[in-house]
Amino acid sequence: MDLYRRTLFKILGLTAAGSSLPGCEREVHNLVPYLLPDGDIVPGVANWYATTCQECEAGCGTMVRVMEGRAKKIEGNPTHPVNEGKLCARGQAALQGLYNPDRLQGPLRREGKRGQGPFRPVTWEEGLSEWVEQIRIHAGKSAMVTRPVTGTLASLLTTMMDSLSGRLVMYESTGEQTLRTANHLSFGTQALPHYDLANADYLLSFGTPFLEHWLSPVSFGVAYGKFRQGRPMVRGRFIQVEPRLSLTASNADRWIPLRPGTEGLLAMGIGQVLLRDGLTNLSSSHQASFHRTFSAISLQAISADTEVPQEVITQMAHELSSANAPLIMGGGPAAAQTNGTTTLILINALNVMIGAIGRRGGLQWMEPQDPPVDLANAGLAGERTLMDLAMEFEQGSRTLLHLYRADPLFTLPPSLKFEGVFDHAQFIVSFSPFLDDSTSMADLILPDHDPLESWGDHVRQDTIPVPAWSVSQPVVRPLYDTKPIGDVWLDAAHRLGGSLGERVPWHTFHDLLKSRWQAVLTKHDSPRSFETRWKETLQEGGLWPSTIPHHQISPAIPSITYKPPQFLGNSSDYPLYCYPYPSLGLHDGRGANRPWLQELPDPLTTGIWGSWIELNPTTAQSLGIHPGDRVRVTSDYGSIEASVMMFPGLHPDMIAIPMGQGHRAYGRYAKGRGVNPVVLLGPNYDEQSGSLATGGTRVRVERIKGGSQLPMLEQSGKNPVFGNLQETGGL
Amino acid sequence: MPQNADTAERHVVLGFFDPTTSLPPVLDQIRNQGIPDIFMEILSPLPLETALLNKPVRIPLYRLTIIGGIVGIGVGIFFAAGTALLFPLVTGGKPIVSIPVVGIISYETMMLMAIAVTFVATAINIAFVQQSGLRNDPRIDEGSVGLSIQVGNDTAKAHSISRLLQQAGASEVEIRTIASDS
Amino acid sequence: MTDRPTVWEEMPKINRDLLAPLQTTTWTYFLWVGVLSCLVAAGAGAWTFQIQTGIGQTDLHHPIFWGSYIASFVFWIGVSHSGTFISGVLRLTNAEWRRPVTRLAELMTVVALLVTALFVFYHLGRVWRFYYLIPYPNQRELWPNFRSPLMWDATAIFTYATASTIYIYLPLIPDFALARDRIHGWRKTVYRWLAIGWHGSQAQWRTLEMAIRIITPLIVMVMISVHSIVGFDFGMALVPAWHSTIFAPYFVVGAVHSGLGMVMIGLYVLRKVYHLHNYVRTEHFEKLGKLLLVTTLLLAYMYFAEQLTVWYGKVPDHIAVQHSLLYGAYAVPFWFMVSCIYVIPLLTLVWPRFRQWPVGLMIVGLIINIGMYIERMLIIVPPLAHPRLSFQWDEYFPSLIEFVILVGTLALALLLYSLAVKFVPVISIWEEKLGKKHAPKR
Amino acid sequence: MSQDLQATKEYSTKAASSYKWEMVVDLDRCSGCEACVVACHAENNIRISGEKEASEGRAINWIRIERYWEGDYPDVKVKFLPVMCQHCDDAPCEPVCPVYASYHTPEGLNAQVYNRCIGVRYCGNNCPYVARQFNWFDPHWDEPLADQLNPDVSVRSGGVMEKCTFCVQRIRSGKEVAHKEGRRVRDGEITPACVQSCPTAALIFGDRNDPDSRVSHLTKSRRGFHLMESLGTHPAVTYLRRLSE
Repeated sequence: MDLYRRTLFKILGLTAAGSSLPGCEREVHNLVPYLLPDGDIVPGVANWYATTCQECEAGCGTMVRVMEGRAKKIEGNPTHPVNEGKLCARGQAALQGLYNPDRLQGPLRREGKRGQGPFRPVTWEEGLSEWVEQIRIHAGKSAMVTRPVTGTLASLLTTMMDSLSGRLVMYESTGEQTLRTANHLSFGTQALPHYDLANADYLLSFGTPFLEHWLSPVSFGVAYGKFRQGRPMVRGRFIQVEPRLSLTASNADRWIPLRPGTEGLLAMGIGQVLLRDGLTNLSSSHQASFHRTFSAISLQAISADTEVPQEVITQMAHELSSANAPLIMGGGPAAAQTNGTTTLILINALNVMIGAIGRRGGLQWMEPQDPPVDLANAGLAGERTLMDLAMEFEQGSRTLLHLYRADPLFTLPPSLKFEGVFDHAQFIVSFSPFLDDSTSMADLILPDHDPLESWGDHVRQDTIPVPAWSVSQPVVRPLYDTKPIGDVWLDAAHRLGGSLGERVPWHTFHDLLKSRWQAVLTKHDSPRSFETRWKETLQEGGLWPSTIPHHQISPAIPSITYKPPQFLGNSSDYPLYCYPYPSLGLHDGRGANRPWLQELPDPLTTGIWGSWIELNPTTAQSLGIHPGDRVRVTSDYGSIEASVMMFPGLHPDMIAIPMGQGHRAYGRYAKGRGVNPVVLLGPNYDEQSGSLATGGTRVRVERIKGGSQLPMLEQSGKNPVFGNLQETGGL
Repeated sequence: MPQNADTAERHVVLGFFDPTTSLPPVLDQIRNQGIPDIFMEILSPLPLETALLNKPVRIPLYRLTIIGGIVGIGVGIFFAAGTALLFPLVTGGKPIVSIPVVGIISYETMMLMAIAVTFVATAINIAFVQQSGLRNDPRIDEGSVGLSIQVGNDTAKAHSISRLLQQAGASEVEIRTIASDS
Repeated sequence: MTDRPTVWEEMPKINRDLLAPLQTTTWTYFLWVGVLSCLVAAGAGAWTFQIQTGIGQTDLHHPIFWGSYIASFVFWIGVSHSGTFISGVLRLTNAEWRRPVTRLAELMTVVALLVTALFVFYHLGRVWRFYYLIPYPNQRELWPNFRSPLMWDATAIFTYATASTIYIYLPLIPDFALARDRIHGWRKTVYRWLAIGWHGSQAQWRTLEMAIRIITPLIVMVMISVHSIVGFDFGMALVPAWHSTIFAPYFVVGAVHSGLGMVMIGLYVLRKVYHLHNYVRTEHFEKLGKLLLVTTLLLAYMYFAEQLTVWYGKVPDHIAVQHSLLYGAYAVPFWFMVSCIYVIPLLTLVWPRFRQWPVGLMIVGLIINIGMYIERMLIIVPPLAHPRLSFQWDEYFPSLIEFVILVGTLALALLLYSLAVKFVPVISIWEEKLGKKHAPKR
Repeated sequence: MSQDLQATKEYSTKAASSYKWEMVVDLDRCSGCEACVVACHAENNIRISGEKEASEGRAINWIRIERYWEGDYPDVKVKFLPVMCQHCDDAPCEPVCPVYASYHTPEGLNAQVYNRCIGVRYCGNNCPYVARQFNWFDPHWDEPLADQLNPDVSVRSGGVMEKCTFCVQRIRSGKEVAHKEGRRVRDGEITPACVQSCPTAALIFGDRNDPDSRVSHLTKSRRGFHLMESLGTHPAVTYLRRLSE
């Protein structure tokens, strides 16, 4: 150990000398005296580079600390409007994507049967020419499934797929497709509003996991801090309604559990009370239609169905009306039912009733902006769209599949039969930097750089008060023989030649990026040269106006009828609702190859490095199940086995399972660990948005032989008693 | 008996007595031969209850013990207080020189030094003091009492003492001659 | 002179009897030593493995940072109190019956102390840096921190080890001389050195007796301080149920309790193996049995006082530990321990007839030692397993590596003792003779 | 005595100091999102324990979010308590170390000198906050994960105790900068990794000797309390009570 630091310095010093990175670096060769306390060590000098986090779609601005040519730490960019200098666990763990031991180190060609490997390293020339050859063979029959991308890369991919008459599908399992659909129907705009939590004084949230992964968790985190303690004399009050006490719910002043899928009904009840007691400030023209919509079901029936007492419903309505700046949000599990869109429309209508639209501390939209770079016009796809794609492959109208950082084989339930795409596709190319479950089915892998090695940009024009146009820059030299996906597509365009080559005359993605930004920067700020402005933009991490006018929305609340949620599986065979939820660290599974995130305790169960089944203790008792017992969870579509954790904050008719584990591939930390709960889910959709109702499957739980102690941070979890606080000063 | 003219010789007369024999009269006879108590020694397999010989004690052992103890206290104070003052690091809000600690450490080092010094003094006493130049005789431990008399290089005296012992009832008498500087 | 001729006449027989173990060795002895050596080798292998791979080979984990090694450390220190207590306290009180027992007990002291020191090394996370504990200034002119109870411990144990080695050696000098004259071969040379020219002169006897008289009270004081300081290791800590004033005296009494139990075993086994019935008589067992009864009652009284205070005070931190003992995760070992060290000794030793039965007393000694070992574990583990932040509550059970090391070390102790028996007369020959001389005729 | 040694002695022992580093944890802001945990791992080269060691209760966290359940369904409440080394002024862990691996700096930090530590683990027992973490084995990073390691922070070998340092390397470099510019460290200029990352700004760090620092103001808050105040350890971390109905 004593020598480790010295050798580290030595090694890093050498690599730094060869580094081509911008900025001057001072090499540090101090020998650190053996017995010197750490406080005495004079640290070396580090450089910080601004870039953009790409771990989720929020697009937080980051600063990467680079010493001796190695990225050391990622922190939030203090000036960035999304995250204001803060960063979540997943964003910080992006370093373990860069330095992941299981990264693909160069292009690979499949040798054996598809899906069984082995892969043979090939040169880029071999790989690219084979791929271009395949594009030619499958002319007009290309398709690409990618994680959601924005900005220049999105426009390049769109252009390319357009030119090849291909189909571009951006998919994200937690893409809140339902929310977008509901908002479109309610407010007539594609853009999501900015929920002005920081200035609200009362928050009623229907299931939104805004402190975990919903939309932009870091900006919500920042706002939540202000909501609670950021203003003198005002402390925001927060009510969360959902069947499982999530991390977000655990922060609420009051958690109101209800029967899964009845969030819309509860919203209807609250609206009913608001209307009944004349607590809305709706225009008289609206009154009638609202009355029609909200009085369809009696409060008594609502209370019985939701299991929320009438007086609680009334109380919530009165609290909403007496608050100065109440705010209502809906999403997460509330949207993950067959009636998700309806539920969210009802919630939106409640926001209209309390006058939250466009209000400070309410829902705000910014004036539509002319983005500096194209917004992707492909948009996000729901599961239905993927099913359409699968159909096209089955019919043979699509034969060439491209994958980019999307793992549909892992994130989609097998009951959706998406693996048919992999059976029918004649050739599969993946640009993913890891051998994930889907990429291991590929014929050719052309691995992308890590985001920390790449140029790029990110456009964010909703859910925050001002638009954020962020840039990413390489902060370290590429570790391996990988190529950025943009370069690869441009190369392909030139190889394919013809009009395509003319449409994209750039040779590298960096050139393309700069040319896009040249247009913007010269437009926004003329006097100085582009190069100066570009460098400043890179230093700052992007471009964002300080303020922007609000866009006035006139809500169009459609007259809707409440639909009860539909569940797959009858209640006698399958008595329990199944709720798979994205894990805080691993999210939908993409974090599973980062040891930091595997070792990051789930905040509520404190489980690490594995999967578990959460059961309400009373339910467990009635089933004769004890903590740590192994159980089998079965639905009509599949079954999984895992150990049980007691979870007092769970609706007794429900089980919850974290997502993110159960990979068949994806590197040493993820492979074969835990179970993937999506195998339980049946093809149950919210028809309006076309997204999968992940909460719409029923299951049964039975105890099986065995049982093992789950790795947990909480040691007392090994005892059947739950921890209680002692001497913490009345915490 | 080998004789060596180059070195001075000493004669030791050793008589073995039955333990029931009363020794004081014998000792008196030897004293009358002009041999002082310091040249006599009684060997026994057990400590005898009464001191039959009158020999001066140079330094009482307990005094050395006390000196050792005092030195030990000094060592303890140095360890517990001195070393802390040499590099005064604060730990847990405790004083640099904590009196109870000094007490505990000094107590232990005091005991250590006292016992060690006592032991060393004892060992030196046993090993070197008043050596008669005789090895232990196994017969003593078999149940007899030995009386040894150093007579210097006076061979005639040795023989007369030897006779005297035989007359006094010694079961066996030996005269041993030892090269004094060997 | 009031000597009884019989004592003097018996001397050749006493010499023969008591030196016999040194002179004759049976094949069973070699077998025994062979088996022990294998166990020791296994323990050494396990320790090597632990050093190579890390202290994590134990089942220790936070917040239970101390476990079986420290428990064994405390246990063996306790065993070491047998010799000092019996020969020291009984010598001070002039209890004549001590004579055949002292040497055997003192030998236990020395062996137990050697073993005790080993446990400190097993326990260290970086044992290869053990010398940081030695009081000398390092490169940065920093000495060890004597404010740490562990340094008190180190000082005290060093003192105790030195003192008890001296204390067993001094009365051995005449016996070494005896052996020197009667045993041949390489051992003769060693005995010659160790006998430092002893020839039984009155001057030597006087010096020796004086030295023993001076050292005896000192070593009793050291003994009490040593186990008090071991108790302080726990008492000084803020850990719930450790932070208690009774720990120092409780540890001293507990040590004597297990030490006496161990002497009972040793006495019985040695008497049986070396046919020492003439020297170790039922009378000795009975006396030891009475002492054991006293320590049982004393220890039970202290334990009760300790637990009663916790129970009545109802401080949540402490009560959590007590609950885990009385009816929680540690209830089974706790009640087993209570039976072993309090109930069984009390119910048996109160019967005068039982105290006449050496086999029974030996078994009680064994039970007490098993119980005391568990008691050491229960002193250390449950409080650590119940820190004030209940989020961190945990359990602990020694790992296989720990067991192998513990067994290997027990074997080492037995081996050292067995080897010592071949080198040192287990009954102090001259003291036995002296005792016979003083004893009234039957 | 060499100059270097002289400097060390002065640094570790000089009586009066111009800074006193303290932290405030606002439980009303803390959402339990654990961004601090990863930030700490990244900054301080905290080992990756892996599933086996983690299941043995040996995962190392310098800061952890303790979660306490209260009540039964449906009136269940959860309380989060971020616990890190409290840098007690009268730290129970410090005096028990026989080799001075743990000591108190004049700036109020509870320092742990890894190279001195021999792993007796007494300090770990004696910390009522269970803040001290032990390396039961040598750490291991699969290549090239070790490229991420922070060169300002030592990698701890097996057999060594470690714990939160308040990111002493950041304090040190912040002080260097201030010293070069001939001024005191400004409030908020030095942020430990956890404080820097905390989205809800539940963690606040600063100089208690500066009466205008945020930490100085917040510690006087009526919501303030110390963990296990009755033990008299005088922690440098002040918690602000979470408000509830």
